[in-house]
Amino acid sequence: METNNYTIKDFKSDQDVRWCPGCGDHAILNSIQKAMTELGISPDQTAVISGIGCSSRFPYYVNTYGMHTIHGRATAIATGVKTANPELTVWQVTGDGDCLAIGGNHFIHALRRNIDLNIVLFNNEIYGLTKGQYSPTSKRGFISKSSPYGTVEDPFRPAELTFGARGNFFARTLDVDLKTTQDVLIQAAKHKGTSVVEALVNCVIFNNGTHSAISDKEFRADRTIILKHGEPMIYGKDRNKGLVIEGFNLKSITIGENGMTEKDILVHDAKCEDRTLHFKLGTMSGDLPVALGVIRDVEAPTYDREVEKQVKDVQEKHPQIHKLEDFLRTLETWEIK
Amino acid sequence: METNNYTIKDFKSDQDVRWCPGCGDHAILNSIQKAMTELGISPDQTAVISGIGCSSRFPYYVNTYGMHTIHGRATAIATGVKTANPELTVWQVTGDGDCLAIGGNHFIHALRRNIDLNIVLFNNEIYGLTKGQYSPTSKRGFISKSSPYGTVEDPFRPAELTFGARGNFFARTLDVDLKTTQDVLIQAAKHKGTSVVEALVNCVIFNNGTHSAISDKEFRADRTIILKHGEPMIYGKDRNKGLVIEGFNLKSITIGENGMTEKDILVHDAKCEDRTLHFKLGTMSGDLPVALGVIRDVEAPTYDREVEKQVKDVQEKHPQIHKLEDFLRTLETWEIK
Amino acid sequence: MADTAKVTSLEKVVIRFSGDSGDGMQLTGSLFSNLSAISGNEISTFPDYPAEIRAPQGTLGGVSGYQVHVGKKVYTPGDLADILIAMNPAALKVNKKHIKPNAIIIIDEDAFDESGMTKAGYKTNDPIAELGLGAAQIIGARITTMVKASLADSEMDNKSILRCKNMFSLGLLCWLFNIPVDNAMHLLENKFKKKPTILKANLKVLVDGFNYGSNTHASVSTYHIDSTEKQKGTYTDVKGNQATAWGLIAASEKSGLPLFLGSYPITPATEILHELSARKDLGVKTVQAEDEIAGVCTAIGASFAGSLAATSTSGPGLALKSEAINLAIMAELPLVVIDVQRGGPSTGLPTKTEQTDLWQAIYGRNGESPCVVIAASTPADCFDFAFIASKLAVEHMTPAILLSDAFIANGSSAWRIPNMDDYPAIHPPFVSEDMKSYWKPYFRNPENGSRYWAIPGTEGFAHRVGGLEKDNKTGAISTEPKNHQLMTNLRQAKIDNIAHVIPELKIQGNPDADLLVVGWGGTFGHLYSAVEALNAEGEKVALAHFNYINPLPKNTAEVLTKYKKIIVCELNNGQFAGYLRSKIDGITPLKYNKVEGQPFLVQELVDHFKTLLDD
Amino acid sequence: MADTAKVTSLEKVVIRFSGDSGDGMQLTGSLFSNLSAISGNEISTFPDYPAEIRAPQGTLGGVSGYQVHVGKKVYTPGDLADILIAMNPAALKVNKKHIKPNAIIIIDEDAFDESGMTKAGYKTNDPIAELGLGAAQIIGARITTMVKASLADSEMDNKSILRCKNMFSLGLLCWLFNIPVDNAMHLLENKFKKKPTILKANLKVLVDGFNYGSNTHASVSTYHIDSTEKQKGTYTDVKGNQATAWGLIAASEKSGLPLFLGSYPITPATEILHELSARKDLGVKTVQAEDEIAGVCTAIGASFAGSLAATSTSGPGLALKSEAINLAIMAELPLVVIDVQRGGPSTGLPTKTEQTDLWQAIYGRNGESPCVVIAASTPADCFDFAFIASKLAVEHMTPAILLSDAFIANGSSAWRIPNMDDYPAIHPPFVSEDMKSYWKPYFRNPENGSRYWAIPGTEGFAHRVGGLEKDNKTGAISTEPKNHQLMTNLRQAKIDNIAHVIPELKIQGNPDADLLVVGWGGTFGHLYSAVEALNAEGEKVALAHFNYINPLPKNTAEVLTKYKKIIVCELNNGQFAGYLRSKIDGITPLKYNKVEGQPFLVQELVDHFKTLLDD
Ligand SMILES: Cc1ncc(C[n+]2csc(CCOP(=O)(O)OP(=O)(O)O)c2C)c(N)n1
Ligand SMILES: Cc1ncc(C[n+]2csc(CCOP(=O)(O)OP(=O)(O)O)c2C)c(N)n1
Ligand code: SF4
Ligand code: SF4
Ligand SMILES: [Mg+2]
Ligand SMILES: [Mg+2]
Repeated sequence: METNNYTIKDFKSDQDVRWCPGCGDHAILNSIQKAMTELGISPDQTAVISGIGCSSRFPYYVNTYGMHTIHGRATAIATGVKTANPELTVWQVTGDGDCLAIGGNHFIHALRRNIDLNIVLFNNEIYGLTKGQYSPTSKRGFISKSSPYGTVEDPFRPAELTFGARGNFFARTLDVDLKTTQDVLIQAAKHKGTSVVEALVNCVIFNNGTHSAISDKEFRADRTIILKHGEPMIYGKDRNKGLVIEGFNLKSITIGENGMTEKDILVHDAKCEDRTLHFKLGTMSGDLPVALGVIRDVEAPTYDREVEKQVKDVQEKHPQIHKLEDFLRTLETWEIK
Repeated sequence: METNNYTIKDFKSDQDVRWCPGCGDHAILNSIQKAMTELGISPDQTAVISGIGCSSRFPYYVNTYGMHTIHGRATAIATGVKTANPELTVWQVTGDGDCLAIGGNHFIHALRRNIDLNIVLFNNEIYGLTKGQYSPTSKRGFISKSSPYGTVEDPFRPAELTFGARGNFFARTLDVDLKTTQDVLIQAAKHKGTSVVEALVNCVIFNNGTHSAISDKEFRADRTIILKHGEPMIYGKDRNKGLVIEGFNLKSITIGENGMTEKDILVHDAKCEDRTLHFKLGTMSGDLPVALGVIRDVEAPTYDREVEKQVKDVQEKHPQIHKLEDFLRTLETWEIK
Repeated sequence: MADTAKVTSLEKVVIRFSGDSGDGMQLTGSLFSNLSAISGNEISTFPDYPAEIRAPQGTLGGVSGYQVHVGKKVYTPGDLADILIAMNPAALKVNKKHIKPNAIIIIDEDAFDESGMTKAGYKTNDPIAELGLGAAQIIGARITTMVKASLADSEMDNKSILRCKNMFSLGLLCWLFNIPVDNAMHLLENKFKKKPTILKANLKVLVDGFNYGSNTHASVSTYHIDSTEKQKGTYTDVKGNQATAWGLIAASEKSGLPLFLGSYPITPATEILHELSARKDLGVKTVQAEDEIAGVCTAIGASFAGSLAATSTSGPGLALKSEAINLAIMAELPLVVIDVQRGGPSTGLPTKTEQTDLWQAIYGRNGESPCVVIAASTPADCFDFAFIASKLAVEHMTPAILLSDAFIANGSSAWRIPNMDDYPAIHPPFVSEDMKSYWKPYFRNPENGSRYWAIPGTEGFAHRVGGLEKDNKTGAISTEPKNHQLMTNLRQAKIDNIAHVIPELKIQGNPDADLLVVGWGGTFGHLYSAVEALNAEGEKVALAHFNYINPLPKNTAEVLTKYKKIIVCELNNGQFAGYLRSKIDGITPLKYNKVEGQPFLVQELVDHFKTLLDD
Repeated sequence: MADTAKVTSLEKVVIRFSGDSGDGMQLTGSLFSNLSAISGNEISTFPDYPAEIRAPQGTLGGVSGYQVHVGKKVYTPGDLADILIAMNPAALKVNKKHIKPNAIIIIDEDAFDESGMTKAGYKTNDPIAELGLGAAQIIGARITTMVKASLADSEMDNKSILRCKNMFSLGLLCWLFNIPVDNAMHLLENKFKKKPTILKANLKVLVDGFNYGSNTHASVSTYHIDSTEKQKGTYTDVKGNQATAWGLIAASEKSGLPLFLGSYPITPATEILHELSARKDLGVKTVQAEDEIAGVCTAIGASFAGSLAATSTSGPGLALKSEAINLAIMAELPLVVIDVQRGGPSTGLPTKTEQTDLWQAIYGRNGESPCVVIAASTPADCFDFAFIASKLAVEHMTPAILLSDAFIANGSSAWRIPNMDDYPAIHPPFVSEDMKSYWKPYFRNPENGSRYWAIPGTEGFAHRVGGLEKDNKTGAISTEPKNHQLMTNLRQAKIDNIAHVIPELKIQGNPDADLLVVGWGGTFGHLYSAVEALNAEGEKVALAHFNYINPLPKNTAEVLTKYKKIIVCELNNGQFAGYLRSKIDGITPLKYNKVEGQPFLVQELVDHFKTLLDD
């Protein structure tokens, strides 16, 4: 990490934060500002791009270069920013509607290209700004203003979609878990390539408690697991549960029961090229704990740097062509004297 | 299958087929017409929806109801057709550009919703109609008119994206393999829910031979495997190769070598709820054979029928409301006399 | 208003309810307007939601307002309020600019404590002086205290008790306007049928408020608001967006086509989706699509499959839908596109009103791509125009764009529940059995130039349509130059022909006017009120208000060229004026434009027109 | 043409090369036009690609054509050809409608065998009679036979040998037009530098063709085409799409901003993407995006990051981009949007030309959203207008839409490689160090109303922009009514101001005219030729051709109102005419419109104008 003299104040803008009191977005804002401080990259070298939604108001609150764009297009616009200037650190802030409904295509293409963006996906399973319609992450049967009798469609699971689109970095965190949030944000920022951090946030107004089955204090330790690269997958209030492989499936066991010891427990490998296990870890639910932390973190060539490299390579191969006129004179021409 | 008296002629329109001689699309057209004949559903109860691209000219050639729409939107339009009238059999014909570039978002959302469409994706790894630009399925480094120095991005793998978007039916076939094509098309049509058939087709003009490493007669048997539900995964010219599981990975073995027998070989289970193995099978390449046939075929509630069901349920719960006026009179009203 | 007689009769009055988001002022306002309507008044209301979804309590950002105009000849929610109910200091501050100088202001004195004053950012502790409200009549009441006392014996917790404050002010208003408190009680009984505890508490507080007025302020003048002779029937209060949704349902019933909506939420159009999603009882199918493009595309698919298909959106969404609308133009499929206009460009002012999508609706597509454009002008007539848009779309096999706006979409007025027998039939131009031998997709009805509709499932009519130009006879793809010209002309003629089936332009006000005011869409109430006011003052002013935009009524040129002085008034920079100029020779209209995200004020129009009449 | 003198001098001549897709007629045509240009002729060419990508050999669907107009005062590729080269019976049939009755037709007699005649669907075996070409002069040559003989000793296979047939016809034409065969040989040597076998064969066949002409047809009249005094310099043949791409590069160099293109392939705009993707040698970055929306959005992102950012598309793509263009309007970021118009609506006639996106470009966005709209008028001036669009976009911080069309995009003309010193500087309005203390995002240059540009990475200028309305001073989100009106006005004024920096409208032809012809964009060549032709006949006709559409040149009203009779000619249904009427009082222009996917014919214009002059 670069040494630096930035404090969190350098990343706070002068605008009042206008989210509802109790909205989960506040905590993520705070964590991103902390992560930015810790990363030590100048606010002037940082761009924060967002779409439209409650969460997408984000850029106004950080004192960096920023653009609050149009609904669903943040990924495409951020791709332009980063490709044009790979030196910039580019964050993208987006909601479950912004990113996965209208913005779905740009999202999967960014992942496929592996453009070096830090995408923070505020998933509250609702359209907050438009006052409460179901989103592509709302659970089947969810009742909302636009689904008064419950939805009849399955939600996307962001991890699954990310991997389906060849994503190389995926992490998950909870609004209420400040430490994990800050941790994964820093890792996401350091990752070269598209990183997706799914932040499970609460919308107190239109979808209060949607994540409480895992985020409430009383359940959290038993229903979530914080994955760390190189560490065994242990979790639980008493740190006595763990994950093991059974065939092509994952299973939760209790250490000490049925002869299980710590050694039987899987060690998390976020750097593994193959996505199979990440896929499974990213979609755990039901009897298995929901995975938090960095699930996958694999390096691969990034689009922005590859474009830059190709430009340089071609230029080196044509050292005689510097200006348009040089090029035009390589064409079939004739002289009028 | 319904008994029927249709012949392939009933599914041929009077329009001349205008694809280039040697284009892989011809074979798929033929197979779809054959599949339609075999399925025995009336051409009048069938709608074929396409976007724009060479492949998307398809509807003109089949004598059913059809709509040649706009680029990338076939999935959304087909969704409307099927939701409005679930009784219709709806085929969607699309190209790798139409479906996965501009149409990517509609594609993943159709899969998530599981609307009962038969999507046939003509994958020639090129934009044919616009005369040869790379597509989202072109391999990294591919040289085309719009990538004169080679692309710097990884392609989508349609199977992977399908599963990432929670798809429940995926099959793959080759233009040159008429039998498999017809087989998988019939299974796709019978599947309730979104089915994706990836047809690897050759564009003789702009991307000739892109699939020849697996489709050429001399290699095909050794470099592809035709998966069939309930059958062991055996392949090879001499039918002596097979797939086995090793950890979280698949491996190709030779029967008789290293003590391997037919019994060691995986039996294909296309109906397995969990996608892990389908994911791996769908993305095999390199040392492993490319999978043809139906890779996944799992039933789940379909969007179109669920919408219909919800409407019926609600209507049953409000037997007194038949017309708008009935409803309006349930509101807060007052009389002026 | 400053009369001292015991009961003053008023032709109309504007009342503004305001308080914190949690204070229930939207409900109070709508209950009051319904009560007035029951008494035979005309009503027009408009909500003024806070900018933020949940700003901290007591702050300026959290003030929620609801303006009600009741009486005779009421066409708008009113410019400035005669009466303001301000439940806290923030509400008073925010609404200062919305009231008349001599307004009556009812405040909850309890809320004006130090904490309340601080949250609202007052600098002194005399809010009246600080805001310069010297001319106003303040009716202060310790509402909070009284409500707490009133419900002290109830089992309710403090929070729930405080939620009843709004009923106290409703009671007070009933007294002030001589509305029988029984009527109000009756409304509440209906409203809270299923919540007896809440009902009981609300009734008690309501009556207490009423009694407080008659007891304590017995000497104060009260009012009676004039009522109009209204058509007999059952009435309800309707918002523009609801009326739009219901108009589509009506058209579905009249045409026999199932209704399908493909939509993506966007302010201020989302309620159309909400309303129709809830109407599964009437068989409506809705798809909340992944984006606007999918919204319109699912509708196009549903139309192809034989539904009455609609898509609802606002400006940015219409931009996204424009490519697909052209597919429906080319495939000649019926499609209703509803654009509830908001402040632009880009995301702009999403919750504010504007008429700046007119050009986009008329012109915003590639190629020569004419389609129907019509505009609704009041919350209630959104019903009729949604119906008409559907009728035109279906009978002429074309997209029809219906322009609404945030002002009429969110505003409400009383609406007589129509007898659907009074509405015209809608005849989908289905292919008929006898056509089977010769029919082709672009075979046309010689009368109106519409093609015929063969719905998938119809035996023997399998055919293909699409976005490429087609041969006018065979329906096959064609790039033949003359055919393209012909098809271009046929598509244009089909739309132009519609001028024969829509009503002619009518002049309101004084037909012999010195000034013709021209408007379109949601500004009707303001323009009409201004014209009426001037004519009442003896000026000669007329109004030509347009609901039919493309095509224009066929007598448009004839009517407009009669007047020497014409002024086109719009909530944009002159889009309709430009359109008229491009279509009609010999007029050089003046313009009155406002792009503030706000409706006109009747007064500003009256003032401006006067300067023109003085010329 | 029917003169019998030994060498006839011609002012200009139109030659149409046609044959099967595989016959290389595009190449032959372009070589011939370059040869003419080298001889000092003006040139204008237009390709006519077959509808299908690879139709069966010898069929009508597979005919590929290339029309060349060479000589003096050449402004279009010509209406009808004086000379047709038809390499097979299908080519003859397809091109019948493209030639003059008395044209010279050169045919490869070998191709007119039974198989060839059948594939082309002839009913008799006398093609000339069957097609009614009695008035034409047929020059038949057994080209296939002669080419085979000529290359009998080469090592080449039959297929490759046959590919050289086109060189035989080129040689024949060199003879017919007295073009030194050495010049042609020189061109070929350059072209096939890296393919010596092919070069050798081609040279041989070329010379054989030439000799065949001079030997066998020695008695036939040959021609000399007049040349013009051209500006000295190095010339190349340029297509509109190439010129557009290069104009952007020029602007990038002049502004010091790196060039970025975000695009999605679409006919007929794709070559701009191709050309710029290949220009990595000049540092250009291109993103082939996943769709049009991403194309424009990546460009907006790149613009925000400090690039000269462009996006290229055609009509349906422009529709898709309209929402995002509005973001650039609101955020006031420079953006060049290139729309190469094609036949619409919807997918329409993708390969054909039209001017039907004008309204969409001017009006097709939600809200009051003015931006620059300009149009190129020839293949070569696409360079200048791409440059100018960039300059206006950057210096005024606005999107600028450049309208091109399929006709000029695919057509070519000779182009003098410019000295970039002759082009004006482009000054991006960067923030300066001294602004740091007081600068806010919407702080404006008082002279032109443009805001200043602070590029990420610039220390001390971190700021936020976006699509929501912003306070004109602080740059914070604002819904304040007066502020919105002010910002709306400021955005409009910024665009209106551009009228001061663009050239005034100039009249060509006879300024004292009885008829003023008005046009815009890619119809220039045809309109100018028609006007010239009429003036040459002694009529008094003038031309006002527009490249600047929004804003209009500031003397537009002044110029237009001078003329009693005005006719606006467009390849649409009257979009520019409507726009002018909506803007300028006191004109009631006539209209001449054509929506056939084809350019005007000079002759039809001349004929039509004459009827007006006779009135
Ligand atoms: C083109 C367009 N379509 C629709 C909208 C309306 N809209 C704004 S935000 C939003 C969804 C917000 O949901 P999400 O992205 O989950 O953000 P949240 O508010 O929940 O943080 C919608 C539908 C818009 N502004 N623009
Ligand atoms: C809105 C829009 N954008 C772009 C195009 C141009 N276009 C037509 S087809 C196509 C891609 C075709 O590729 P694919 O879907 O793979 O079909 P193929 O021709 O290879 O069968 C493109 C870019 C268009 N017609 N419309
Ligand atoms: S509405 Fe929901 S998402 Fe939006 S600010 Fe409030 S709590 Fe947060
Ligand atoms: S261009 Fe390619 S994809 Fe298109 S028809 Fe020809 S061979 Fe098929
Ligand atoms: Mg959300
Ligand atoms: Mg393709």
